Amino acid sequence: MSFDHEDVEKGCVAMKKLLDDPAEAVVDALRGFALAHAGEIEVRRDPTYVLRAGGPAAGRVALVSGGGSGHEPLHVGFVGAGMLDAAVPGEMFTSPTPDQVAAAVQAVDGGAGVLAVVKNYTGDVLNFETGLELAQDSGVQVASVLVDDDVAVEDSQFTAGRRGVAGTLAVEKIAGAAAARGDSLGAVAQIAQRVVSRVRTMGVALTACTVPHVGRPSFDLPEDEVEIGIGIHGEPGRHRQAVGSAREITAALVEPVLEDLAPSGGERVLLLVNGMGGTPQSELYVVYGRARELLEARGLEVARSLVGSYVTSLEMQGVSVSVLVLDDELAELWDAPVRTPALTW
Amino acid sequence: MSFDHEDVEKGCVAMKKLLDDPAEAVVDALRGFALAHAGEIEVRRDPTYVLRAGGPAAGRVALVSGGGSGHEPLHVGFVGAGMLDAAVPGEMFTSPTPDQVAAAVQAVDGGAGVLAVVKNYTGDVLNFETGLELAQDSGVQVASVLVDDDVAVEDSQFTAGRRGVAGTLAVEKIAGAAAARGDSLGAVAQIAQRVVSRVRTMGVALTACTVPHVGRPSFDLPEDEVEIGIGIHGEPGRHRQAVGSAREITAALVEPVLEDLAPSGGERVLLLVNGMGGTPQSELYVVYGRARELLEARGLEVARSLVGSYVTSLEMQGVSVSVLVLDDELAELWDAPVRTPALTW
Amino acid sequence: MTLDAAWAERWMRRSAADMHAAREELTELDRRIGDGDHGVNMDRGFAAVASRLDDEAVPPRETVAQVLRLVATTLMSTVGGASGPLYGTAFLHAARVTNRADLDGAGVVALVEAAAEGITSRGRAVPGDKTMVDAWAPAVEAAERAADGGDAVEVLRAAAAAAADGAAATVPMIATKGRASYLGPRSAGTEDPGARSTAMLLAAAVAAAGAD
Amino acid sequence: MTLDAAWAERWMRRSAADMHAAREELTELDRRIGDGDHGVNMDRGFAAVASRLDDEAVPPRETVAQVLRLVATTLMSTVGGASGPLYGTAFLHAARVTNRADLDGAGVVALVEAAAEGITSRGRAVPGDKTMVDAWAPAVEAAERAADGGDAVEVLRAAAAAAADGAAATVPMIATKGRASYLGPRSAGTEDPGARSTAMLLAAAVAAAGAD
Ligand SMILES: Nc1ncnc2c1ncn2[C@@H]1O[C@H](COP(=O)(O)OP(=O)(O)O)[C@@H](O)[C@H]1O
Ligand SMILES: Nc1ncnc2c1ncn2[C@@H]1O[C@H](COP(=O)(O)OP(=O)(O)O)[C@@H](O)[C@H]1O
Ligand SMILES: [Mg+2]
Ligand SMILES: [Mg+2]
Ligand SMILES: [Mg+2]
Ligand SMILES: [Mg+2]
Repeated sequence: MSFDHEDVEKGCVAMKKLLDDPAEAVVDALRGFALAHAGEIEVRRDPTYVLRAGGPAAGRVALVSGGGSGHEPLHVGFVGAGMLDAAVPGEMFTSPTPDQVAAAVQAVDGGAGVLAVVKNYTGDVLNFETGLELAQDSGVQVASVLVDDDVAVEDSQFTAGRRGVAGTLAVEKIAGAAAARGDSLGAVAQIAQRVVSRVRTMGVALTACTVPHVGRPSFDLPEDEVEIGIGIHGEPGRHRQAVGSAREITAALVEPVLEDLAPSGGERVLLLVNGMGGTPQSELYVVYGRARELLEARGLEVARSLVGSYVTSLEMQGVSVSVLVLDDELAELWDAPVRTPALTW
Repeated sequence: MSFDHEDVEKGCVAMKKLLDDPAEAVVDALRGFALAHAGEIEVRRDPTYVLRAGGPAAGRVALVSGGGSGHEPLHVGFVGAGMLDAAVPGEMFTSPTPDQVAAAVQAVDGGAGVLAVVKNYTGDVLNFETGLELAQDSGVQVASVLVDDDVAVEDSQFTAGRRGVAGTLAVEKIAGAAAARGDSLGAVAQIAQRVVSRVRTMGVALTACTVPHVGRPSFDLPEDEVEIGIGIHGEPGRHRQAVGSAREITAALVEPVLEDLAPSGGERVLLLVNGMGGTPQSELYVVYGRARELLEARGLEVARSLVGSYVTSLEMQGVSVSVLVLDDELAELWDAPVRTPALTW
Repeated sequence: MTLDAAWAERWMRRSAADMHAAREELTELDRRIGDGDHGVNMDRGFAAVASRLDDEAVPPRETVAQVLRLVATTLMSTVGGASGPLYGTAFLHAARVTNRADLDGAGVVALVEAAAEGITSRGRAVPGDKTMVDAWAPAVEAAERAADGGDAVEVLRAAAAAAADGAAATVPMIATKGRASYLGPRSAGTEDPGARSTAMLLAAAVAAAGAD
Repeated sequence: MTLDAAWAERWMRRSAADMHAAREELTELDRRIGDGDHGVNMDRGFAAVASRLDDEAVPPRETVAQVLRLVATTLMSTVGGASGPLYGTAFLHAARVTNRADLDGAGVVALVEAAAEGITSRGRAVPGDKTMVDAWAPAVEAAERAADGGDAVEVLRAAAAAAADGAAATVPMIATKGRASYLGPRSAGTEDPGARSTAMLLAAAVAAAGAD
């Protein structure tokens, strides 16, 4: 589908984005991504997916994830040793299609099966479901895990359920490490499920973001308010409140996370403070400091930390706080080496 | 200096930042940074600086840099094995003071001397000059290199000279590798100088940014214009122009860089596409792709690449393109292992 | 009067034109209670359908079923989002029950029933959840009622009218499925974008029959 | 009338109050042709000076020189930016030449000359570069002229008036030093923030003497 020149012009002016044809934003970005990381990853087209260079690892479980684009580095930036074998990017904020999923799964299968990490959005669920069926029909052993770490969605009985947000990074890192050490498909799926059951996230938006081919902000937020419990596509959260201090806002994120996790105290946790894309790093560290104080006040030991913009919403200003309750095995898998465009240790 | 409550309130509302007292933004962020990277780096106070954990490496040249805060991860995020031994953060967009510089230099000296990497701003130059004199008085052997990669400043005869911008990352990475392999102070300084002489940068701002304790945008940019040749503190560039396509904007950055480098063709280069803080990663890769096309059209081989938000201006939306003409030694030093909070390979 | 493969093609081209024209409208609805891409998704999907129909090399479309199958696979592989697999499955299931050349009234009923069933089998939504099911469910009922004596076009007309009413009736509803459900009570007051696009789709089917 | 250490302390407290009051004004000037922090820098630095003066434990300030040295080191370690080392060096050099208890007219001339020389030795700017030198240079000349018969306060008054004129004269200038120089011709039309803070500083010195 092509945009006429006026559309593009108007879009650019209204949005101020570094893009050519907004409708081609995803493809153009992937082209640059492929060139910048040649040798590490490969981008396939028709259908589109990103996979590790070097072909499938025979006999090892492969890990695939994906979802709408605009959340980079999630997922494409996490393709590499110790994390994802392939990522399936959709259009901006739009789930990928089943043919993409099926092609990616088939491409990375090394005979030991493929685990799909799916964020819990109706679109992702439905498209992955269909895509995995197709892959299964072609003879690949598949399993999937649904990430739903966002505690902002309170009444999951009367909604599409909790959304998958920044906790997805922990699932992909840890399941990737389990796959790398040679776990079976069932074992990798179980580890992933364990992470899902132990990670919770809550986010806040200070500003909205603009999807390129839409051309206007995804929601309207008054100058002096923030949206507590934002989703990563600008879905609304629990409530809006006046802009407060970092201390107040961090508390509004950490409290519901802890309420839901209900730790008994003494647990070792991973604390992930994630920028939404447009947040200065200094603010992320301010929030990290406040979150840590709150966790420690509740008797938790912050044993691992990650601070950065990893699961983003384009240029949205905001932050999410994720807490994963570790055990020895999860900590070990978190620490295991990883080598991807966006995460390396 | 304390802000009264009204100041803070007003500032927060106008700015939408995740901060407590805006006047304490730097200190609060450093506190979080120290906790998140405990064991890798240490933050010292009174005066403030950041240094590698583990004490000075005896007999090895140490590398120190610094400058105003708000450009993170530069410089504090580059402290670690293979890069900086210490970083000296000033207030937001304000050079650090001489006592900070002197203390950092003295703390990391392992007897083989200290090279200071200074970005060419009057404030940085004057404060480092004085700080290095103090350190020298206390018996440390010091040298310094001035980074001035920003080709936006055309007439350096009639200005404070070219500014140090994203090319600083390349200087710190490569000089850090030279120090790590055991080069003498003179040799490390020479390598750093070689990078300076071969790296050029040009940036563009799509939006301004707001310094926390100032509380309003550092400059005014009409809705439909971009500032070509922006400095990393929002200093003005060469000209304003209508928002164009990524192709047009990238050309407006790459052309002056190439004009200045005047490559004869066939050179191998490092291409660094750097986000200003608020730019979505997808846009950086779009620009990377366009920049690469332009370089290749000029007969250059893009042999190394780095894409990300490394030398930022708080939440500014924009990008800079840096080109470093490599030789075998520079490529090897670029490839050498590095392990810092913000850069690891 | 019966509806043939040429009608199905006209239906799809009309839908493509309508979705393109309604792109902003659908996107605005989705912006209010979803993520603001429904118009873009539908426009992208149906534009792809139209361009595949323009392509001579594409598989045969001599029967309604063949056209609907082409639509299904194209939507499935180009729309993404929640609506992609939903509409994709709807057309796939509809294709399965229209395996003869032309549709009479009963044939249209079967088509609408199968499409609606495809959507609920994938999305597991029920009427009142504030989804496209709130347009499809009344369309099925109305089609079934109209089939009692009505010809293909009359059945289609009844279905389309009911879908439009059904879509309008989603305005006061509180969503419990899809992205709008995150809004809770805040989702009331806006028409469900998918229900709206469903109503448009059935209206296009009527228009395509009228232009016969 | 001569100026003593108490005057120097009053001068500094008054400067702290003035810089705080002018914080927005200086910042706005710097926002237009620099990076928008000059008001914040000066306010931070002089607030630190005032609080060190409030601190009983701080080194002796029985002479003008002792006060000025304290000011120099405090500014140097709290202001940062370009203005920190410039003002720091100015006060350091001024302290060196005021090593007797009280200042007469000639003493004030020496102070202003040393301060100005400190700034040019560090910053290597010349009049016309659109920097604080454009306030200091005329201040020196005026002080030297006024010393011919004038007492300390008269010299100070002449210096302050010339600095104010000098600062005002920077408005049409095109900057060739400091951050404003990046603007080239666009730097014309705004007063140099450092020249302005220099004029304020000398005005505070006069006021502190007047309030004697
Ligand atoms: N479970 C479901 N069953 C039926 N329809 C659904 C379901 N979930 C969402 N929808 C429909 O999909 C529409 C949104 O489609 P679209 O915006 O294209 O996808 P996404 O929500 O993934 O962005 C909603 O308006 C609703 O009608
Ligand atoms: N080389 C120089 N010589 C004298 N004064 C200078 C020089 N460079 C800058 N200045 C002065 O410093 C002022 C800016 O100070 P400030 O804003 O605090 O520092 P920065 O420019 O580092 O942000 C300018 O207005 C100018 O008067
Ligand atoms: Mg969507
Ligand atoms: Mg400054
Ligand atoms: Mg949508
Ligand atoms: Mg300034």
